[in-house]
Amino acid sequence: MKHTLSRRALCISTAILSLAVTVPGLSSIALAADGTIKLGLVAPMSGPNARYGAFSMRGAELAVKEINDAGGIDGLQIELYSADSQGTPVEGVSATRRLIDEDEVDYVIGDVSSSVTLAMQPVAEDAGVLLLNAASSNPKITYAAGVGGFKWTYRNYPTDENRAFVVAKYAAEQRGFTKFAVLSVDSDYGRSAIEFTKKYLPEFKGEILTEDYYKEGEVDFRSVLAKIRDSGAQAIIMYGLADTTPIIARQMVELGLAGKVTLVGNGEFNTEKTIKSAPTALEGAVEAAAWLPAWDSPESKAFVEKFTTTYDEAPNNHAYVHWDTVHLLAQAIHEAGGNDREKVREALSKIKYKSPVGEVTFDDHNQARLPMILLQIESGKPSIKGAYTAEIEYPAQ
Amino acid sequence: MSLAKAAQQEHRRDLRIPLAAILVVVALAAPFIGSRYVTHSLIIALIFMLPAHGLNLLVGYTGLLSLAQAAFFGIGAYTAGLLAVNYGTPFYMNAAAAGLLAGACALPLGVPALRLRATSFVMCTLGFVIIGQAIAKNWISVTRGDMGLSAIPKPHFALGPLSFTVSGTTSFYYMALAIGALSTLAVWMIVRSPAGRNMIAIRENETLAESLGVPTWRYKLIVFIISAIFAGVGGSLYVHYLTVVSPLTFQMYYSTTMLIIVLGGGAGTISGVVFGSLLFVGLTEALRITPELRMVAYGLCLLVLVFWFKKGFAPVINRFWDTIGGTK
Amino acid sequence: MFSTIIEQIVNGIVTGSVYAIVAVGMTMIFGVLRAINFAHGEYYMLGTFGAWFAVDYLGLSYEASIIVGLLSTIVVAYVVGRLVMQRMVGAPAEAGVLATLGIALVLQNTVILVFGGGYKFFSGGYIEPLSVLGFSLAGQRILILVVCLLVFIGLELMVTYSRMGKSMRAVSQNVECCEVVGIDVPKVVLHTFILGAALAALSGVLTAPVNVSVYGGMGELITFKTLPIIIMGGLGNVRGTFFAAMILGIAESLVATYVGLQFRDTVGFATLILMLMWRPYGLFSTQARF
Amino acid sequence: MTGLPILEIKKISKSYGAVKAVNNVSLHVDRGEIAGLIGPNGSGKSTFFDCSTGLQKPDSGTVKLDGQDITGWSLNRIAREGRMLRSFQKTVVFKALDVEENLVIAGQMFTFPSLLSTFGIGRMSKQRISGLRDRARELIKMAGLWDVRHQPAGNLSGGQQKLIQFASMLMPEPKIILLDEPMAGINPKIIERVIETILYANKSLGVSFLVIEHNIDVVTSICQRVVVLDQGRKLVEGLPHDIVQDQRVREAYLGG
Repeated sequence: MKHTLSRRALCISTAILSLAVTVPGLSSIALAADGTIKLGLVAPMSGPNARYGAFSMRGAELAVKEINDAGGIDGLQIELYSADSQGTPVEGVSATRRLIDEDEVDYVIGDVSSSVTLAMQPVAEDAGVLLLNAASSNPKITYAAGVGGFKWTYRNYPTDENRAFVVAKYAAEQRGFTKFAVLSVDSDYGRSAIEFTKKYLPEFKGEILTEDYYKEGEVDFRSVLAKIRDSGAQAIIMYGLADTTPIIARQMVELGLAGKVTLVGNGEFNTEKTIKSAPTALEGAVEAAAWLPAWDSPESKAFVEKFTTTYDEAPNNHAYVHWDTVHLLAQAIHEAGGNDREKVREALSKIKYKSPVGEVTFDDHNQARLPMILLQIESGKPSIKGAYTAEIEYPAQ
Repeated sequence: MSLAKAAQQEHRRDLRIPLAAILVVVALAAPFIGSRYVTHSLIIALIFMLPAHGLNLLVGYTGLLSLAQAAFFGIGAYTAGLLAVNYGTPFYMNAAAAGLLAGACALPLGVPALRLRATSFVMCTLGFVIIGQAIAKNWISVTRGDMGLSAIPKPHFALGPLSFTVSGTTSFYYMALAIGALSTLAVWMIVRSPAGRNMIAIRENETLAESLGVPTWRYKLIVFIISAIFAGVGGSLYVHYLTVVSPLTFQMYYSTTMLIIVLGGGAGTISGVVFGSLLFVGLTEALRITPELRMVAYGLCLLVLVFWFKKGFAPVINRFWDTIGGTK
Repeated sequence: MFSTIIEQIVNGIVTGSVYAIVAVGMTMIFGVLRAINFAHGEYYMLGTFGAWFAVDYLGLSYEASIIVGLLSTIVVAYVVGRLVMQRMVGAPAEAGVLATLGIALVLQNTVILVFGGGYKFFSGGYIEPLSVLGFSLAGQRILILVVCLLVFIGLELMVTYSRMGKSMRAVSQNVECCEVVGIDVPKVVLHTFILGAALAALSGVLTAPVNVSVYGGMGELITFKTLPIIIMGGLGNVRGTFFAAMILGIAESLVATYVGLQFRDTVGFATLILMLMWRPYGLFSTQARF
Repeated sequence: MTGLPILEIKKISKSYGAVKAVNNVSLHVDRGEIAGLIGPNGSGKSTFFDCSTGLQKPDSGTVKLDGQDITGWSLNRIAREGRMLRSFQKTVVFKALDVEENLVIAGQMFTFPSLLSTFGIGRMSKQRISGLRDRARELIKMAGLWDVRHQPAGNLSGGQQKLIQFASMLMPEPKIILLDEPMAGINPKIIERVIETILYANKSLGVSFLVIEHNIDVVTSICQRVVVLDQGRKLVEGLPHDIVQDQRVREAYLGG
């Protein structure tokens, strides 16, 4: 049996093996040009989660290009290294390790998925590399950061607590809803936002009639929407995925819920495309967002335009937060007076960064204090009802 | 077979023992040769090697294609994670509990599943993974649902007055290496025992084995449980290394990863699985040079494997081994 | 109460039709190849992408996009069929699993490379709700239901009367005998594979208007939905697949209503395992292939 | 005890749907006897065999082995605890394994007291295995397979495979062996060899036999008593040369 094996097979296998062994080392040979800042981005780029990672990548890419075109950070150019996390902790940690040890990056931005970010935290901490998160909402990330332990983790993304509170308050006080149905994504994001909503809802005399969570990629909501229709809920609390919102909205139209039951929560209710997909269902929808394409500031408008012309698609929230985070980091490096990790970290803790939506500062848990924009869809357009910033209450250690 | 070969052995130097010695030295010195990233990759390979060893007993030796490994891997990861977070128990207890609980879960699952044939069995085992994920997501009081467990402490050992914590990547590597070596030895012992021969008999021809008095059903159940124990222990290593575990650990991705290691390395051989786990991790990491093309290239590699290395790399390894051993 | 149940059953039947069209292709491919096609959902994805491309880039109407979606999938299926599936005849089960997983990775990530990883929204189709027997349904769903019935009637006729259908049935019974009596097995495999892939694509194109979101990884989910169906239907059994898909569709609907949406994806495999405890060979005999 | 038949099968019935494959068949094999079971194709011989050896469950009837009721036992238990072995028509050897390994596997379950003990590789187990290996080599010599003992069994001729199967069944020192068409598809030279081995096992090792065989010459030369099945029923029973003459048997074979 063994002898039938061809010489060619032996050669191929040896080649593959030696490739596998040597390649991880190769990239470190490539000398870094002096005077560059190496920035790593960890995001899901293959498989089903690539639909979120792709936007992160493009957002960061665009920001790097802008900064480099404008002469870099005090003359230093940024080099962007990307690594695929596939949305799984193992791959995410491997990607981070590679960026740190092989590509020798000084800063890592990532990941979208919370469990990946949580696994990346100790790795960054160990290496003394700054980990800037821009898209995971699991509260544990910053519970464990800053004075919580991980000094090198920072998050430039709102936590769900603030969001849940703002939405519940507005829905109850301004809109007078008391009967709610829950339809959120079955992930730490959707689940924890609902946890926080449940914490605040009694204050506003609201009650939850039905509670359902949909799995990522779910496309059939007719059953659950019919149940919600029959339950008599006035509003659906939805902390969901951007690409699922139009599906739910269309099926609300189908089942005659449009105009009778209002969507409240978060899930990119406000983009032109989403509204276009089912205008009647989204009319009156209430959303708390970190950013929206229609936000009226010159920087934000310029970003939307540049992104759209560069990539031929409209940016989403993930694109924005990654774009914004790169700029945030650039300012921190500038304020630190150079590419020194320790100084950059200190600069970041003290930073007063003017983002397109308002001023960003970090608390002692390295969590950004971000304004939460509250908006309502009125005659097919998002209308901004205010921006709220709140201090996070951390559980006692 | 080996006797016949030994007869025609030429007088060339047998390089097998020196090479084995070199491999052992390289394995022991790896953290000092390569970067931390290389060490990390080796740890991942060692973590996946455990469930792969278990799967090999099932697929390679007993001839049962199973996709349930991720379920037992997840059970092990959660068990060890919960013990470490809630009770701060030492690592060996977590690992033992992870293995035992995974094995205990395999018993009631295996009893009905092993009655099924081929494709139905494969799908049934895949079902365990899917259902495991649903349980992990919805049994919130225990598993904390989608929030998962995080900040799982570093493995520590407490033996009487002695106690130490495995804190760095290098020390974790040695711990994983020791466990990997022990598990490889365990598989070797199982395979070499009369039971191993009976397993092969079941793989070759179940009815014939049965007619010769081999209680095939009970063997299959025991092997299913053993494979789950391996996966569970692997899960405990995984959770202590990555410090997080979420319901997404119950994913077909992990089951197929383990299957790829076993089939790519060479089902039914121990060296194949060891090599397969290195190859798998080496390949996926090597492909990181092209983040965009990575998964496409990986998919193509699978096709290459299926069509050109039907028996995995085991024949190549054997041939290489014989060549350096001086036989033609 | 009663009308809710009826409504949920109707919902389940519509969902079941989508599953049925995808699953029947998978089960036929299993019939001739004895391999589970883990890449089957990718053809569903390809069909959807083809149609999306036609609508968004070429500016074609939805009707024309159906053709584009189907044709582009058929071309890909032909290539995959020639290069991979034909060589799987008589290969062991493990090889089938690995090869189809490989194909799934290649197809999925090639699409991500070409069209970008981000999600796209599909516009087009008959999404206006119609009232049928007191239930409000998008016109598109009624179309899906009708197409599903036509597909199954067509397949039933094909395997009974056409030459190709008969040889498919023959191959699924016994490959060795077919080789003896001169049936070109690789050709039958290729044709069955293309037919199966095209049916998956058809399902994708038809559901795109109601499912809206289009992205590279969308096929995986549908693969997972169809796997339990083809086992329950009795591997290789066309009629059984139809009923199994309907049962699953209805069961999912009822679970989503009365238990919770978060358990929906578990329904398929849970039902499958329960059924296998009761009848280890499927609800419908595997003997009555096609 | 010696007067008792080694195998006593009473009123076995088995039907598939409406078809009665075996209908109320009783049969016994005396200690040290070689009994034959013949009948035209489809007469229910194989089903009867399967029901007697635990491969299939009979609808009714009892099987007694050496005075012990073994009805409902599984195939492996009957082999292991009852030491009643059976052969198959098609499945003969583990093709990928070498000849010696085939025999060792056949002997294993009879040397190890429990299932778990088979997992041990201590000294006890090594001794047991080397004992098995010695016995395997003896049997290999006896079957004339010494030169090919390290070859994969699948590489050998059909006849040689039958011999391996035969030797395998002798490994556990069986009480009785049930042979399902041992002579089918092998050349006449090996037939002689198989007959010799059967007679040797019968005379020297004291193994009883129940043989299904189509080759009537073989049946008359080795069997002391023959039972004829037709359409699931027992037709006649008697001495071989009487059976050959029997009118009913001729009719059954010619197809009445």
